[in-house]
Amino acid sequence: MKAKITITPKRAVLDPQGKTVQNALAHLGYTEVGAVRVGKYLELELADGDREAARRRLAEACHRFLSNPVIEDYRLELE
Amino acid sequence: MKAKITITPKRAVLDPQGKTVQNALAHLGYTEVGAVRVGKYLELELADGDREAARRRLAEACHRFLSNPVIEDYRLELE
Amino acid sequence: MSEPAITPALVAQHGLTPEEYDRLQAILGRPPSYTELGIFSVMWSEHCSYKNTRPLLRTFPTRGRSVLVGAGEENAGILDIGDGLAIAFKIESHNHPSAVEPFQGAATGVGGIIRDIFTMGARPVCAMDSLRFGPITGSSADEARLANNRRLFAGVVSGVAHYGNCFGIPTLAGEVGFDPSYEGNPLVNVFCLGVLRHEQIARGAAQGLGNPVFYVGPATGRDGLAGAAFASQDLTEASAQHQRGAVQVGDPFMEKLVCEACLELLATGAVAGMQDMGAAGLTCSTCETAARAGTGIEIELSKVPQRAPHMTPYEIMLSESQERMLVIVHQGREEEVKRIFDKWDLPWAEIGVVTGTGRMVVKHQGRVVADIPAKPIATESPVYEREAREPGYLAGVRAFTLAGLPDTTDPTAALLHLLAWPTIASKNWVYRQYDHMVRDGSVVCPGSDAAVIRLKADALPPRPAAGTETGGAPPTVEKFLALTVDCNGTYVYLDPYEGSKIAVTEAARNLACSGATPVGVTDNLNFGNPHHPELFWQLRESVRGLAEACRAFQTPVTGGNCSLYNQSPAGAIDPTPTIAMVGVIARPEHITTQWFKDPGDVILLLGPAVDPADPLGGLGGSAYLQVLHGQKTGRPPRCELDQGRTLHEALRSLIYGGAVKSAHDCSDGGLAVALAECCISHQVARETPRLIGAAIELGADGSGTVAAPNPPRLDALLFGETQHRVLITTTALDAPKVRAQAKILGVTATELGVVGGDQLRLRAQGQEWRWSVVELHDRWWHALARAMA
Amino acid sequence: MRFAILQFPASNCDQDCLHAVRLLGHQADYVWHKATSLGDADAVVIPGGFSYGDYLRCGAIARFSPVMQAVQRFADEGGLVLGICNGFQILCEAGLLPGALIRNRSLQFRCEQVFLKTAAHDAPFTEAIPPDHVLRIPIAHGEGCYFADEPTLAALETHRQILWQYCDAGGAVTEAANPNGSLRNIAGICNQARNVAGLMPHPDRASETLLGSADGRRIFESMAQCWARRRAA
Ligand SMILES: Nc1ncnc2c1ncn2[C@@H]1O[C@H](COP(=O)(O)OP(=O)(O)O)[C@@H](O)[C@H]1O
Ligand SMILES: [Mg+2]
Repeated sequence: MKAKITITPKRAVLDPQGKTVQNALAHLGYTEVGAVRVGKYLELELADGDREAARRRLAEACHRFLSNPVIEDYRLELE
Repeated sequence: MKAKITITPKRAVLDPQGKTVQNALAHLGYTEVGAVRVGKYLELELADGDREAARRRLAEACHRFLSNPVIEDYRLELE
Repeated sequence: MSEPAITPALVAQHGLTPEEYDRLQAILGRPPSYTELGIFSVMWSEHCSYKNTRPLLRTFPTRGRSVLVGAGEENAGILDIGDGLAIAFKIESHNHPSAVEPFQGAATGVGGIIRDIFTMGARPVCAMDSLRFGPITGSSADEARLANNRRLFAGVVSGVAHYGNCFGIPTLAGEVGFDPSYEGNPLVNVFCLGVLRHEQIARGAAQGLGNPVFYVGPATGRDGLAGAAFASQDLTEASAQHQRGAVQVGDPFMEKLVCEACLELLATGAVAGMQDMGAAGLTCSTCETAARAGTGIEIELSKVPQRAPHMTPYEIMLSESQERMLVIVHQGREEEVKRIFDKWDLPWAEIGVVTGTGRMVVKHQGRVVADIPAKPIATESPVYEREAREPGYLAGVRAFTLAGLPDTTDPTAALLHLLAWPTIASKNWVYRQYDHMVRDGSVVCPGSDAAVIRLKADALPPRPAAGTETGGAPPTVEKFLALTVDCNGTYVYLDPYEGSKIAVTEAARNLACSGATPVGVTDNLNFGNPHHPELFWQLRESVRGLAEACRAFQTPVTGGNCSLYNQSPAGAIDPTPTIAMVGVIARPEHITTQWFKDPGDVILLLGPAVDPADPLGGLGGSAYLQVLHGQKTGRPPRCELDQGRTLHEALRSLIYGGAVKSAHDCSDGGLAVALAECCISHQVARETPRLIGAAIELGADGSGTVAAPNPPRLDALLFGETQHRVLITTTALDAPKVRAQAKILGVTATELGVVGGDQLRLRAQGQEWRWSVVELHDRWWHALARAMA
Repeated sequence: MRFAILQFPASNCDQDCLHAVRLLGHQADYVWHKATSLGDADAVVIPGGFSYGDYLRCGAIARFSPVMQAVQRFADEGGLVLGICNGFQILCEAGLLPGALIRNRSLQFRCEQVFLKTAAHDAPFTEAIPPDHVLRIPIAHGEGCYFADEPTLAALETHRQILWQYCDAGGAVTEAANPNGSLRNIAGICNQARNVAGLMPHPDRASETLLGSADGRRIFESMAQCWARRRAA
């Protein structure tokens, strides 16, 4: 089993990296690109087993450790 | 339109961040988690229009600028 | 596992000539296996064997009263600094990896040199970096190229920052230059210095039959396969492409753990020998440790931690995965080793044993894959006397005169221009990204002629007896060291011999300005392909100049690095023998900085205003000629070593006398740039420079007229780069005394003016120019940030 | 007074903190991150550095170390805890201080001297700082931009928890003086109980005039003064 987690800065949090990427893209001629947000992506290998249990445990890990709820949101996918 | 890009370190390349996160997860009791890879995640707002053209342009941007092809792979999704 | 057959083509691919291959067979007494071929190819690459440079390097002065470990003996040289303390320092290049992947290339360069230092048993306490790139500003027609140069520059700087900052070492000084010759082949030279007690010197020798051999650090992957060989070829698209598959990624966190664990381990006395796995990884470290001790070594590759599945013996032996160490432990003390590695949560494995056979035996799952006599491969590598021929371009350089060059009519604009030229502009955009203050030793931070670091008791490695946590030792004497790294590649290009003397002299002068006496040098020879007779001539002449100058300043060369093959398809780089020099400052009161201190202080020029014997008046190869006239030519300024020595000794005497409030040498951009820097380089805090003006009168001083150039040229006076000049300030009261003293010490001291006001005012030849110090500062301070925006 | 200086594997200002505190004549001992007790410490300093490489997020891994559980208990009992730079990040991650420290606005690491205005003099970390005295202390961080949501910021202000703000040489809190984009120029804060504080600048690197400034001493002196008063009471 594999888990894919994307972690993005909350809307209210300034994202200078996103802004910089957007500007740089515009500079390179990609003016069609609007707002950019830059976050993190994690891929975790998991032993096969009970999907629901795995999801619960990982959600907890995301909340406690992998993301910081003060500044970030996360999305968890199992595949 | 929105583009989602995930950028991950190439398999052959050392990923100290992933290794450290894996160790930390094990310490916290999430021993079911095997290898971890840590990458970047980008979300781009795009004006609506020709999807195929947009994809081509973005793939080019990923290759030229958003990812570092020397050490990273990218995956691009349009939604 | 089927291994490729050894064919002439495969041998050639490994960079070995047919003669070298014959020699290899003679040593083995049979044809090599594939793994053995790989081992020979890296051990006999220029990077590891110095086969093209060894005869030249022998001409360097390497001995001296304070040399405890000399050049070439170990991973780094060691110098005594008194009171039972010693320093280990070395410089290393990571040019080609940085061309391929600037961030990781530079980062792993820092990691590599730090390992060289703690391998010696020293605690790394500071770093420096010397960088060269293609131009980052210029005509917009070249935008694509400029952008690529900027990308490399930004990537390298953040790579150095990433690694050094996380490891916790202050990057305290450096230099950055920009020139078209470095386009496509940037230079990334990194220096590290460590401190230890005399009795703590560790050796990279596999001593003691039966002693176990430990591997510590992260698992081995396919990173940097044959990086040493890569560094020993011209940089072509094909070689870069090949290397891309195997970029090394640095892990400074891991390095910190490895460093602390190794120092702690050394303190227990359980270690018989230690060696980092740098270039050529496991190959080089096993072979060299055995060769040094005159022993043999046997390792089993299946015990080596591996990151990737199905790695071949060839790959494991040649991998350059970072942050790994080889530790040879006294038999019976394995438990202590394991306890310390476990304390630091470090991966480790026992992979082999020291033998008495004199052979390096490599097994893979019990099968012998390499069996080579260790000493011959490490020490009997081929040595070449390459053909040298004076380059054709030098005729034109020597023929250059000022005849066709109109004198400056607008010094005001010229100075502003020079101050904003990236090579001269403030490098704060660079060093503010480096943690240059960590560990409470940075007394003079980047921004003055030389950096000054204080060493206190906690800078030392843990003591044998204490053995436990760091910091236990009672405070011993404090020590002050000054550091600088210098090289003007343009001068070396225009005259390799003279230019190389200048590099050493400038370093010594920078140290003298800070109040220090130089004690030693480490050099990084960045040159082009030695098979090219004209490029080899550059190298030979340069080494001649370096050796002579190091003798003159009594600074033994304690080690260094050769980086040849620095050329892109467009041609070779300007020859760049980077000189890192370390000095000792006897007392904290002697520490001197370059900026003007107080209004009313008198400004004195030590040394000649213009070299009367130089027909170009110091304009040959100058920044002025390049920036204002677009010409990179002419003989560089002359460098009389005696004159330099007299100046530096006089300056130190004056500093010891307590009268010198600031001292700044004249280098790139000449007198005008040096004066401006004295006015604007004192940074107090964010957005808060401490600016102070000055009123200068050139040539109308009652006591000692500034010698006018012949013919009298204003550009030579203001922007010429005549050597052996230092600007100092004293109180008005001290000025006459200092002038008299300077005279006794054999140096002319000319009163140029006084400090004060909010303008730099300069009078010469009946004219006056004024600059607001705010504007000077703005141009100089923000130039790099603007170029990089 | 006895300071415990925490040591994580990649702490790199542990020595600096020990040195600064000892210069003031106090005792200081290292406490290893795997330790479960702080011994008989009177105050805790969490030094700067990269704790566990600062992978994922600065301080994210360190907060789960055994020693941080001990720090949590120590703080709950009213003990003085100061987090410097990475120490501040760890305290925020651990929830001992509100908010978070994110990437500098410039996206670059910044090492330079800054000026600090002390916004509240009535905390154990600021009481020895003379009123109107602008502190000059270096920063060295890549992720020092203080962020908290509006209600949290409002609460910080209501309870006078903002201890230091980036300012110019004259003490004015300006945009130009803000080195990292921190909201309200926040350089350091304390908790509501006022016994736990964190700041991004390094007082440990500003404890000797030889190194350019001794202003950082005032912060350690404040802690000592408060501790002595508490003990007398
Ligand atoms: N890459 C760098 N890293 C750290 N410090 C640097 C770097 N480049 C320049 N500096 C610092 O900026 C100052 C000016 O550098 P430079 O112009 O090379 O001085 P000089 O001409 O006296 O040798 C020095 O203090 C130097 O150490
Ligand atoms: Mg200088």
